[in-house]
Amino acid sequence: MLKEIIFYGRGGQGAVTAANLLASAALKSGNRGVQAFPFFGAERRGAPVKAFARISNEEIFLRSQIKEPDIVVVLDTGIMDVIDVTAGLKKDGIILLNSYKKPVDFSFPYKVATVDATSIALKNDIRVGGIPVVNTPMVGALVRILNGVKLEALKEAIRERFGKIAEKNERAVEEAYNKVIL
Amino acid sequence: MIEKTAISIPTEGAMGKTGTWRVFKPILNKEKCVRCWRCWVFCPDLAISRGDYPVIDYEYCKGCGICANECPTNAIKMEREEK
Amino acid sequence: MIVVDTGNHIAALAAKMAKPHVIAAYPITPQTTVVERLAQYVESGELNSEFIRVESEHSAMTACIGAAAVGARTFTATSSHGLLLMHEMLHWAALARLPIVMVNVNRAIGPGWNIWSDLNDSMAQRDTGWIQFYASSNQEIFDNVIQAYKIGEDERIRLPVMICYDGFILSHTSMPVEVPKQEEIDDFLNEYKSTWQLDINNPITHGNIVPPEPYLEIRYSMEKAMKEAKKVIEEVGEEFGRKFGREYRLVEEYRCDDADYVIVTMSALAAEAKIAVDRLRDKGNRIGLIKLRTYRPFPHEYLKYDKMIVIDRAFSPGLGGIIYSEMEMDGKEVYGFIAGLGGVDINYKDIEKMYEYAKKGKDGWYGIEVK
Amino acid sequence: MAIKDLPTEEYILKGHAGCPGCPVTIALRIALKALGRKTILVIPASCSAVIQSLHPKTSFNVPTLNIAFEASAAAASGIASALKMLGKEDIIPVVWAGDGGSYDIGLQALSGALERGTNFIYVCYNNQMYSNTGIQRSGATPYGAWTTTTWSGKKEMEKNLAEIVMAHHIPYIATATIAYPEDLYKKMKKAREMKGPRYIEILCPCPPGWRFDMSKTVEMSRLAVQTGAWILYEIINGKIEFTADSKRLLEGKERKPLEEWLKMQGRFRHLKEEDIQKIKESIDKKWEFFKQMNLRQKL
Repeated sequence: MLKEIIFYGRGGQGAVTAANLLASAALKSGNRGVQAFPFFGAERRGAPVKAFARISNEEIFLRSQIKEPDIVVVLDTGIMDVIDVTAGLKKDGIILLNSYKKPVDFSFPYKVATVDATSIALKNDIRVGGIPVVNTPMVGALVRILNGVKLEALKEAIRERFGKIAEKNERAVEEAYNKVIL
Repeated sequence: MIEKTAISIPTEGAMGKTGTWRVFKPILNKEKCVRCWRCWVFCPDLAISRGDYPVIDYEYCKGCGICANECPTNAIKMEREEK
Repeated sequence: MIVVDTGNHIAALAAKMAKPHVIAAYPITPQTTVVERLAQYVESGELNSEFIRVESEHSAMTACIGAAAVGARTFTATSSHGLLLMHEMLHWAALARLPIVMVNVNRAIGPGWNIWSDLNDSMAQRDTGWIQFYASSNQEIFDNVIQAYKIGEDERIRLPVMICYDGFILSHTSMPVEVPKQEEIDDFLNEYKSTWQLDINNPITHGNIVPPEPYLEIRYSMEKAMKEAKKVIEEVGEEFGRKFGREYRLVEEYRCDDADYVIVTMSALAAEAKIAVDRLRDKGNRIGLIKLRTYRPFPHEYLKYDKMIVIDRAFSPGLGGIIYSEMEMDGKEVYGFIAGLGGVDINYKDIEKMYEYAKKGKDGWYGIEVK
Repeated sequence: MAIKDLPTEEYILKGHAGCPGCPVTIALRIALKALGRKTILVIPASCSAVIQSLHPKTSFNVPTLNIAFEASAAAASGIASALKMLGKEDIIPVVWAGDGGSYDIGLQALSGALERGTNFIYVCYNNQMYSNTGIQRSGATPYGAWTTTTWSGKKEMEKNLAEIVMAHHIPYIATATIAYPEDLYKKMKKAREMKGPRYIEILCPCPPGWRFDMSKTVEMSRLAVQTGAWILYEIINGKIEFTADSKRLLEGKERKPLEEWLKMQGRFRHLKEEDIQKIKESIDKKWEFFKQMNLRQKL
């Protein structure tokens, strides 16, 4: 089964890294086909960015962008003023939002999940240049929603990638995994 | 007829309302403000204009915090913006 | 008035008579005397232009782009490695739709250094979006430069134009050229008016980041202009004929009417090939010649003969002769010869031999594979 | 002149694509206040090509020509010549290029345009690296600095483009930085009123590239001057004058410890004591060079 995920974020929040971490964790969890790629735009800190991830039991031959995602992950809800994050989302799709609010506070005709990733990032001191980097807590929350990707696999992927700063990211992931509201 | 080439027209908000990029929001305390206009001159986003006191345009302020950092009287504070 | 002078001096004279506002050029053998003559025109006051003595060909093309972007008519000239150095900016000029006119004196590419005729320098620029003319005589050099301004500046086209001719074979050979009066040229060319320009009263930006979809449209618009150029080139060639007595089309057809075989080639070789055709005709062979005047746009519609012999003074390694490779061959017998690279002298007798080889079903590298 | 006396006219529009806390936009904002509307900007591949925002919109409100990375000074030459021929010499072409486009790939075209006496202003906004492509080293990257092509710190000293420009003997050369907006404005204004080639280099501390908090952009710029790492001066027809805090340092005021500036930047985090010593020596040498130049002309 193919699962397609779009991450919407802003330059500096780590959307592209989030997609990569997910792909790597998915592989470690036994999925044969994984894929992560950014939409290369004029990437600036703060400017809207998009990243894609695919997870499947089989090798993936798709090389095009994701048009009909199963899940959209919104790292910054401010983006929703300018981008329709539900565009193409499958009927039974899920929206995972970085927000302190509860899912019921949003009126999407889709399943909504929320996690206050910004607070988690700030609490664990995950910042670059003053910007809270919310990618790891968001993936932590996502793993909770997704079937077939294990939290332990995600932590391993984080350790491989981050070295010294892995520990605080692992904490953030765990916290988000537990705090996500479905 | 202008043939198709990469011509672009000056537009306010060419990248949209960049205020949505913000995580921290500058709040001005007029009582402390001495109107030195350092916040105005250093704003990379033209989000502070000169009225009687500095006027912050939250539609476009990206929340970098230079204004708060450069304010000699600490009249500007950066506050977490809940979303 | 008839002038006897070298191809390079004739190119400079034509450029002068088109009255460019700005000339930016860098010397390179065998183009150098074009630049020298233009500098002389400007310094003596005969030509009221700004002459920018740039430090490289890359800058020559860039300066022309800058000048054209604020609404100036421009000219430059180069050759070989100079043209290759410009390559990036050739794309830039065409995508910016700036009708810069440039002369390229065809010369081989090193290493080792070779200053003689070879069309690979300009043919390698085929995908840059420049209209390309190839001249077979000094008269054609003159006439093409004048027409280039009218064609490139036409509001249906707005593309840069390159006039190519063989190094030394034309560039340094004196031939008679009929030169119209300045008033006649002024009358033939419209006053230059750009369709877009950098203007403080309308402060547009040119060339910032273009997303994929509009980029596709910009590219498509170039292709439309190139296709339209076929029509405009013939219109302008016809008007030129009415005014000056020498009519031009995309190609020149010579004794093709009842021909069994038609030779297809361009530049100086095409002039030499006329002699071969005449001599072969005298011996009873039904043979004709198509001289390509433009290489971009490529005049496919004229290359419709059953049996054609293509002579290329350029090649694409791993593919073959370049004109040959671009021919539509369905149901046709086409023979391709690669000949005269790096200035190897090719005369009408060689061309006659190529015909004889083709009749026997042989083709390839003339002098190496077929000899 | 005080900050309040700077013109309120703006030639950049709100809602552009610059990073939050971007020094380049601050510099360009102030520069354009001095240059005025009769300006044509020429911009090579660089952050400023992105800051403009996406086609078919632009955030720049003066005519702007984007051009290939190595080519901006040559484009300005073409524009200057065309403006002369078209009787529009009241308009000035201004190149706005980064250090990559100036120190490295654009150096040949710059030198050519200066030598030809092109009537233009060339501004190099120096953020000491290729920021736009994601922080690679340039000829302007200082010794020891981390970049994504110098992971263990740059092994070579930076070159100094203003000194190379000096060898062209042009009418006006100046350095500036954003923390001194009046100084930057005055220099731009002075350059605008002259003829011939004019060169201004503006130090622009880049938060993502230098690894510091985006609210500290101006502070970082100021500290660069106060520690002596960046020197503010202008050279009018060969005569050097120090300006703002650099003038005070020349007159004997003590430099702030360099460590204050270095330690604020993630790119220098790994430096060892001997590296810092080496940077200090190079700064001393730079000061000695300019002091000698100052003394020579006083004799």
